[in-house]
Amino acid sequence: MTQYFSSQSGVTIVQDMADIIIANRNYLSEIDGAIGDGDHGINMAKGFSICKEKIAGQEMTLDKALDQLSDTLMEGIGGSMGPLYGSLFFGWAEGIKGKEKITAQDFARMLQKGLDELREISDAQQGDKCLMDALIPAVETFSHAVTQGKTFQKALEEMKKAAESGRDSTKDMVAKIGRASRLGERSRGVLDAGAASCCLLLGQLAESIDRQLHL
Amino acid sequence: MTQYFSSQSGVTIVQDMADIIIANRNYLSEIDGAIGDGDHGINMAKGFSICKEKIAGQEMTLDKALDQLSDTLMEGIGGSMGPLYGSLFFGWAEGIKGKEKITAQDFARMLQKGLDELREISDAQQGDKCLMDALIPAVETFSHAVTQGKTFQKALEEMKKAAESGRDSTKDMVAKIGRASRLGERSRGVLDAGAASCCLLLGQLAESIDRQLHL
Amino acid sequence: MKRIVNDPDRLVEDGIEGYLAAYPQFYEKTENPRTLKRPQAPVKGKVGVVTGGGSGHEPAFLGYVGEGLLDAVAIGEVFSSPTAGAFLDAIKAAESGAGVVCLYGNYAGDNMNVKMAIKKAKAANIAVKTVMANDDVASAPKTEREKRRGVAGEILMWKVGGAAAAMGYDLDGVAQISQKAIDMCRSIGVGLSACTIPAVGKPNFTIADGKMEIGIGHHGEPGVDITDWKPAHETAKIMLEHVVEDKPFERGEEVVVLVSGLGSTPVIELYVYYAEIAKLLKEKGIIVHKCYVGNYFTSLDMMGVTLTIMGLDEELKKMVDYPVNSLALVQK
Amino acid sequence: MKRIVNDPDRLVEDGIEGYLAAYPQFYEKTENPRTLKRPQAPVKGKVGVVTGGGSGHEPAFLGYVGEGLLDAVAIGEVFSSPTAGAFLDAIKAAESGAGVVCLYGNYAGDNMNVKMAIKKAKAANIAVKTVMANDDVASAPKTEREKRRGVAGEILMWKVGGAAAAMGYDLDGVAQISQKAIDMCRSIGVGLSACTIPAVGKPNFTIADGKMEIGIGHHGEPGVDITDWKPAHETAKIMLEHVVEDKPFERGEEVVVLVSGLGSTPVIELYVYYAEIAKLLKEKGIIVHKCYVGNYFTSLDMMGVTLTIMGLDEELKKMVDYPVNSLALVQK
Ligand SMILES: Nc1ncnc2c1ncn2[C@@H]1O[C@H](COP(=O)(O)OP(=O)(O)O)[C@@H](O)[C@H]1O
Ligand SMILES: Nc1ncnc2c1ncn2[C@@H]1O[C@H](COP(=O)(O)OP(=O)(O)O)[C@@H](O)[C@H]1O
Ligand SMILES: [Mg+2]
Ligand SMILES: [Mg+2]
Ligand SMILES: [Mg+2]
Ligand SMILES: [Mg+2]
Repeated sequence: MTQYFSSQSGVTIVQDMADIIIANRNYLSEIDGAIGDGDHGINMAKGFSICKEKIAGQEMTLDKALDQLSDTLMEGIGGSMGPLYGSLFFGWAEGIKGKEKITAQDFARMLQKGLDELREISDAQQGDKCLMDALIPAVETFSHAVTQGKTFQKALEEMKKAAESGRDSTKDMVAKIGRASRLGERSRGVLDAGAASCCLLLGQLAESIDRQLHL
Repeated sequence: MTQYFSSQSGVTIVQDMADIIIANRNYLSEIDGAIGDGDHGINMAKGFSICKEKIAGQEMTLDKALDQLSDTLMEGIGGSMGPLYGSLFFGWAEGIKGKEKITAQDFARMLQKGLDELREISDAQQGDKCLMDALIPAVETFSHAVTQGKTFQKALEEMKKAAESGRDSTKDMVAKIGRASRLGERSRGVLDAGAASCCLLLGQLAESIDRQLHL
Repeated sequence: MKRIVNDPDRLVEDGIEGYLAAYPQFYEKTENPRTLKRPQAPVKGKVGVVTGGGSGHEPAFLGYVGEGLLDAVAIGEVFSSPTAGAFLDAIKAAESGAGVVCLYGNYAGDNMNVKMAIKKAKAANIAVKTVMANDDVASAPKTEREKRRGVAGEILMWKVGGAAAAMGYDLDGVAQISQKAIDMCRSIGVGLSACTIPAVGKPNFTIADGKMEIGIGHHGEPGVDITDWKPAHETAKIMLEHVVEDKPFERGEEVVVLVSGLGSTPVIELYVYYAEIAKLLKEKGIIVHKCYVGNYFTSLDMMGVTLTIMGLDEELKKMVDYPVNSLALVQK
Repeated sequence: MKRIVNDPDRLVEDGIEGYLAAYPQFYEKTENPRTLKRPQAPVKGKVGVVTGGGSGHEPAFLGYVGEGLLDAVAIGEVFSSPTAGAFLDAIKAAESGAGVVCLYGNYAGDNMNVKMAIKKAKAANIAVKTVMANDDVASAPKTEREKRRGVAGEILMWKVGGAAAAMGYDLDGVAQISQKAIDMCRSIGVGLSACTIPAVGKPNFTIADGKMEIGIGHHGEPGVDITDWKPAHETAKIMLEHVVEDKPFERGEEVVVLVSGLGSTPVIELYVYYAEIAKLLKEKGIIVHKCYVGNYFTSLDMMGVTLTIMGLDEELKKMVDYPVNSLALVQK
């Protein structure tokens, strides 16, 4: 097992991400339906499908593939999710631009750059009941694990867990952002759709990279 | 007891007719609601109220008062009921025009002239589930009674009964005219609103004249 | 109560007040509170063009009062014919000596009230001609066209009659071309949900969930078929077939297409629908000279759409293209 | 399914096809399927005027493309901001060298997408200014005007900006007067029933029977008060007070009034409502220079009404009265 993976596997990794979103189209819409307008899975699946088709059969580095994903979401989804996930993936791409081999340190930078870009267009905080609640703990946990000298694989595993408990933490929150915030107390008791999709994406990313590390 | 009544009592008689319609506003709308659009009582009460106000405190012969009622309905209601009842009352007024004392023979002519006028604008037949089902038997019964030499009072009583059983006969009919005809078989089982209002009017008329005959 | 009304029994009175307050450039009172005319009427030397009908179809009928269109309108209760007096006063308001055409729709109440109004107008020495719209193909078989209801084709009849009058046609001429316009028109409607008369407070019929009613009338009159819901392209095809076969409209023929929502159907859906109609007409080689897509003739808050097609000759084309300036229709 | 659609996920695509088929005199494609422009755009020497927004508000936004109004529009999914690319392509379609104003509404998605589009437009050397509408008084307190949503006041902002551009104002001038227009605007909405996004198939919120929601947003955003149903004159009064107090509008001030239905409210009810507004304004001594009553900015099939009032100075008055020729608005 290596401590880096090749950026050449970009198409595979991004297609894995697309597949997990497409597979969860209805699940995500259902969550959004409880306190939102029920379109989260629809919008996300529409964007990721378009991207998957675009990159199919190509050879691309991960930064190129993420750039493609970012562009597609921004151009194919619109709404709020286009800019939000578009910025996140644009940041990820920036964080590993030009790298042929991606180490845990590189990956930590990638995650951090993604969060930075996202914060450029969103003021949302942890606790607002949104995708930040899955994303921020995941980014922090991964960095922390790397600083502590844990293996890439172990750090990914911890990141995935952090995203999951971050997602679960949204259940008891009152939404402070987005459409659900209109419901006040009534928004408590169900998961946040954006946190759920973000958790799916981070979990799939961890698995896909783990597979690369085992090659 | 006399065998005629004075045409001078026009305002009283027409006001009685107005009162019976106004008192049955909701009843008539409810019947219409079952297989029509529920506005029959509303439209009728609106027109009769306007007329009642107009003639209040005046001295009018019955033909004049009926003319006023006819005009008000035609001018105040519109729709189908304006012309239908407007024509009926116009015919009634024509039938007794200029008479100072109204005998049973005069009254029979009045009823007949009303039906003639109504037929000028409506092709509806007995059996169509409409106001004709109350009106036609009433007109025929009154004439028949008079021909047989019965008293004015007795003829009125029989007219009233005929109108009532005519109204009741509409219950088992399938509507062939008006809005209810769209329901086909589903229109069976309830009274017709127009027959109900017509029956109320004829019944009230009989009572009001009977009172005059006793003066 | 989901409605913006004061006393629902006074909906029409209150609405008329709003029209007068909002658009004095289009509407002026007459002595009859149920008759409005345009400020310019009667226009000297011009044949007067009037109509009338029940309320609840807005912008019809009032919206079509204006230059190159209607001179006066008689206004009824919701879904109820105006009185004979209102029709008569509309005729009087439009009469400048050249006579008046009354262009109305084929409904029992309207027929009776117009008939009575005409009698009185003639007694008052006004020359009047009537043309009765009967464009709704679903309301009676072709062999009984005289029984058919008038629906959104009335707008095109007014457009043509109004233009002819503005162009100086005489009374017979205006009546004839209005008659030609409606003879060239065929319409059909589809309903997806019922409407509610505010004074009644509940729908006066129902369309079951998942169903649609083909051939429904403008007051919820029964259609020719209650089917399962169909996508726009199938709905468009069914409706177009009814309309095209009835006349029939032929390959190479030029037409006007009018698509109207029935009230609650979002406007974007009318465009989804029109896209299908345009495609189908192209396939049939029928040429759209002009189209109108919008809420032109509604049925309170009914969901659904109506399709009207009018065949054109050179004369009708000139009338359709003639400028108008009204609340509901402006053409330069 | 009470809707006239094919695949509800393709509602917007299908709708755009309909607009293009129906009105080629108003709409032309760009390279971006989600951006339409008017055939004359870019107009040489004229500042370009563009907007964009989610679908479901028809006739907004597309209906206001035309002479004296908008040059190009970016089109989003139902109730969803257009992409940054669509905004960028609208800007490009309108750019003739004199720069472009993007006049849009204050929503999270639109803000983000416009921001990104502007960045790219500037990188492509296009001078762009933005004005963000925030006329909805119910969406945030006066002290936080920057948080308020843009609603039907956008139409008046487009009207003014479009007229200024047509009259030859330069980029700064058009931006400034558009800003002034929206600063002079205050709006509020009332909802009586919820709307349904076709792709979702059920209402995404509810208004209980017998209740109304004062201050509701154009996508069902929560209002300031859920009250028992009130008659039109009380509803009008409550709404007018919110709007008048907020600015405040003063005795003797001249204004434009725009009353829009939210989709399912019968048009006659909008006139019942306007009659009340006109009366109340008269009492307050506020002078209506011009009014618009109709379905100008809807929310799919929501029942309800919005009220927008814009204060006028001489310059704004000229802009409001300037002729326009678009699908949704024609003024001579
Ligand atoms: N400003 C924001 N920053 C971060 N996440 C946000 C923000 N606004 C909304 N979200 C996320 O977006 C999710 C909803 O996405 P989606 O359903 O696609 O959009 P919409 O609410 O416009 O229908 C929410 O569950 C929340 O996690
Ligand atoms: N052509 C007709 N001739 C006689 N009576 C009729 C005719 N059409 C309708 N009616 C009567 O009118 C009644 C309904 O009246 P109303 O509710 O006031 O009118 P609408 O059906 O237009 O709402 C019916 O019950 C029927 O008796
Ligand atoms: Mg959503
Ligand atoms: Mg959404
Ligand atoms: Mg009735
Ligand atoms: Mg009725």
